[in-house]
Amino acid sequence: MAWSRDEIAARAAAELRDGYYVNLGIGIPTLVANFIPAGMRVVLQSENGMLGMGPFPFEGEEDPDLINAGKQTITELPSSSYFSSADSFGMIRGGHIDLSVLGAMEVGENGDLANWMVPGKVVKGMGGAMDLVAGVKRVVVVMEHCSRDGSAKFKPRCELPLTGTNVVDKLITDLAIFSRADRHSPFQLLEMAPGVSLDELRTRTTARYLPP
Amino acid sequence: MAWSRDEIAARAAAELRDGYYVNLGIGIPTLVANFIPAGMRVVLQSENGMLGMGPFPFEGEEDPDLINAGKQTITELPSSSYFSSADSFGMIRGGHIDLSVLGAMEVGENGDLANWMVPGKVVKGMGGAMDLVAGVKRVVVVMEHCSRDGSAKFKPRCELPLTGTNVVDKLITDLAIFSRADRHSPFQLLEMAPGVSLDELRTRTTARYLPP
Amino acid sequence: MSLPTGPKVYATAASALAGVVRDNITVMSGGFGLCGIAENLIVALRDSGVKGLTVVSNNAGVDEYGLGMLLKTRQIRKMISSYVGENKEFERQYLSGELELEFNPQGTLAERIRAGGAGIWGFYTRTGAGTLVAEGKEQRVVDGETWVLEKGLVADLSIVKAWRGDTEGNLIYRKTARNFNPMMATAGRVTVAEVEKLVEPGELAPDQIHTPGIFVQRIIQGPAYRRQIENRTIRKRPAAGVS
Amino acid sequence: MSLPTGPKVYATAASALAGVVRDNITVMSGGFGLCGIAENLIVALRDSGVKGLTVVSNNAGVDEYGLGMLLKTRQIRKMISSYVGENKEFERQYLSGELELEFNPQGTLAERIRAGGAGIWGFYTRTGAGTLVAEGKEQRVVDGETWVLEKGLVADLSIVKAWRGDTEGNLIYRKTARNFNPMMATAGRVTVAEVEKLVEPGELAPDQIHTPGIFVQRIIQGPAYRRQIENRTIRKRPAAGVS
Repeated sequence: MAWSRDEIAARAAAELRDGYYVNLGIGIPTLVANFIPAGMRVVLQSENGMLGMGPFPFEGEEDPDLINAGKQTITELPSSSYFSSADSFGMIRGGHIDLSVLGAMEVGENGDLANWMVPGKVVKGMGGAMDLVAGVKRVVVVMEHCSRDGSAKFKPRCELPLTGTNVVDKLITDLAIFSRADRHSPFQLLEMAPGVSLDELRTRTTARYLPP
Repeated sequence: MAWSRDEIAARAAAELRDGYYVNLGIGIPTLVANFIPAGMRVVLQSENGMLGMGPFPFEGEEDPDLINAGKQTITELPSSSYFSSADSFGMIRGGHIDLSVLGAMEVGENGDLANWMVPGKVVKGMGGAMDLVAGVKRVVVVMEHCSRDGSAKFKPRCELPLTGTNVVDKLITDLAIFSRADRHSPFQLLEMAPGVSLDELRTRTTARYLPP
Repeated sequence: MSLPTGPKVYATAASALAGVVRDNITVMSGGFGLCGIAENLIVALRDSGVKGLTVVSNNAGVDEYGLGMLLKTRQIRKMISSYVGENKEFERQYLSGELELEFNPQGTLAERIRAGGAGIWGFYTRTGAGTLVAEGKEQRVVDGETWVLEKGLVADLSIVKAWRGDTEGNLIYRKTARNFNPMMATAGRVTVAEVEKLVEPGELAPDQIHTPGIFVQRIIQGPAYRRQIENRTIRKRPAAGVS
Repeated sequence: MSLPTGPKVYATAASALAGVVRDNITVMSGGFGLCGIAENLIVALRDSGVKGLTVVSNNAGVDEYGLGMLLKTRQIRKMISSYVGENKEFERQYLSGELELEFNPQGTLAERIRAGGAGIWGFYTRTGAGTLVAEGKEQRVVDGETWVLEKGLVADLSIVKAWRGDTEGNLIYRKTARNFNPMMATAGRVTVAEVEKLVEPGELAPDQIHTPGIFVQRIIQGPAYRRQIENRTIRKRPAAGVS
């Protein structure tokens, strides 16, 4: 039985450490905020220019001047600070963010990531994804294990245009978790969703990875 | 009769225009602030990180957190703003300052400027002078016409290490004023101090310049 | 109640753009999504009838609001952006070849604008190395790390929006409406700012000013602000009860 | 009255430096002249007995105060500065070859530090083109203009001084004491801040924070501040009279 979006997010949340500064992408990554362990100090960065993102506002308390990188209304915390997008990406590119959780279209077994463009389809732009993978200390990707037609998304090499080369440290899908010790090492299978067999995983994955 | 320091400063002040943002160097350039015409809006920048420098404080009102680039205590105005030195030099390098008035050791007839280093003597550093001449729209130099031993300081080429190449737009000494139409043109004599003859000026100047 | 006055203060958005707006110029437009956009100046830009604009803006507005209004009237020839997903008319014009598009990673775009305003010709960033973004650009490898050369950007006109401004052009932004506005203010040959409230010098604390007045040549108090929300997201209030 | 506490808060300057200070590291030290220097951390650095430091600081303090104290004890091997005119001991050590010195134009120094903190490997500036400063550096000519390649700077430790700080490390500087502190805070692998007053989160307005807490790993409230004036300059009060 594949993990749900929430279960994937909860597994990504296991990457969090006390005192971390974290950037969460749009989609499943945003859900990770719901699984920050109680009592753990984690500061969420929004790349448009904010540290210390609070939860979504109560109805009637939305502030048009206070949005996250997904353009959603959010709230501030006592410790929040605002800054320009240039300063924000200085923070990101300069290696000051501990962890980024991002979605993906494809992940290569070499750690390459593709998540912004499908040739022939309308291109919306990369936003801040290329800066995040280039600058953040640790990059965790969350995605569905296969595309809708059943083809593998964790593959020997990405076929879609890249977002970054050799940038993924951990991959969490609805079927399994893969990780690597550092960016010179291959991925290793860490864990599988309940009911997923090693054989099934192999048939749904074209990337090579080490056994658990 | 040579112009006094105040007279030199007053002549440099004739460069000011309503609405100008201006950076004044240490020494005679600082005196230019005393000759801003009444009613003219001129904003003084201090490269350590301030726009809108006010006058020196009254005794007992000095603030150690409020100094100019010469480390002198100053005051703020209602329109003042503070910023980092990186932002300050972004302002300077980015061409946002209209006028810089600087001292010099030597000026070349090609507009080169030397004002920071004498080989064999103790070098104190260039501070912000190289950034100012590289970035400010118009650079006016004020200096004594000759060095103490009587040798010319406005000369064919600077012999001292340069602060910038082809950066001087106008030169005001205690003996004369030289200006040029643009940075492709030669300097032209504009005005002489009372009692200074064309012949005397020639003997005290090795640079070539156009007659008035 | 009369507004503060001064040489930089203009009565209307139209008058603040007069003499600056010409066909085929490059315009930087502040804001992220619909947050912190110069809404009155965008309307005035549309109403000026100017054509052939190159617009530098992180996003392209939505169909009926923000830069989307200028797309609808086909006044934009080229966009330099990082993400334009919110706009159907944009998609149509782009696919039909009417609109030129240059994508920059968001941080690269922000830094290119800052560099342009700060007299930096170009800079080396890791962002985009090994991707389409780096194609045709100079790259250098230092200690095994690849760096891409990106160039500073300037504009003929920057339009920015702030929360408060004084007659000297000093600006203070509010919350995440700051975004691209401060850098764009530095990178416009002429920068026109609109503010929700225009005040006299001295009403803004010198330590709190985000954009010093030197960067702002013209300023208006916007007559009204829609401050439209693009993606209203809320959470449930906890059930009322005896606490 | 007890101080606010938190994981980043240290009781003393000495404890805040413990485990970070080692011989031969590079230290960035905020301030311009004696304005906005981390006076308590400099004393603690001296008292730590560390040797062979490379110090990045716009100036070198005066003989008895600021970085001058570390020069006197010969704990500094090399200075990267823009102007060091105020210090006799500096002069002596430099002339005798005990002290290494690298001059950077002030704006280039400020920008190199910002670049280091912002993940920019290098940048092109006009500053110093055609001068000694450009010798041995890559240069490129674009449309007749010469640009010099300058590289980003980072440090093992940055010590900065702010007016207010909260336990999260958010900092607000006061007036021209801001100077080099904000960039240096971003460019230290470890940044230690000292503040005149340490407060709880929420006491500093989020729009007014100059250095977001992410850049500050350790923070202390300085026990006392001399805030020495280097060049006291005053003007005469107008004569008292009936106004």
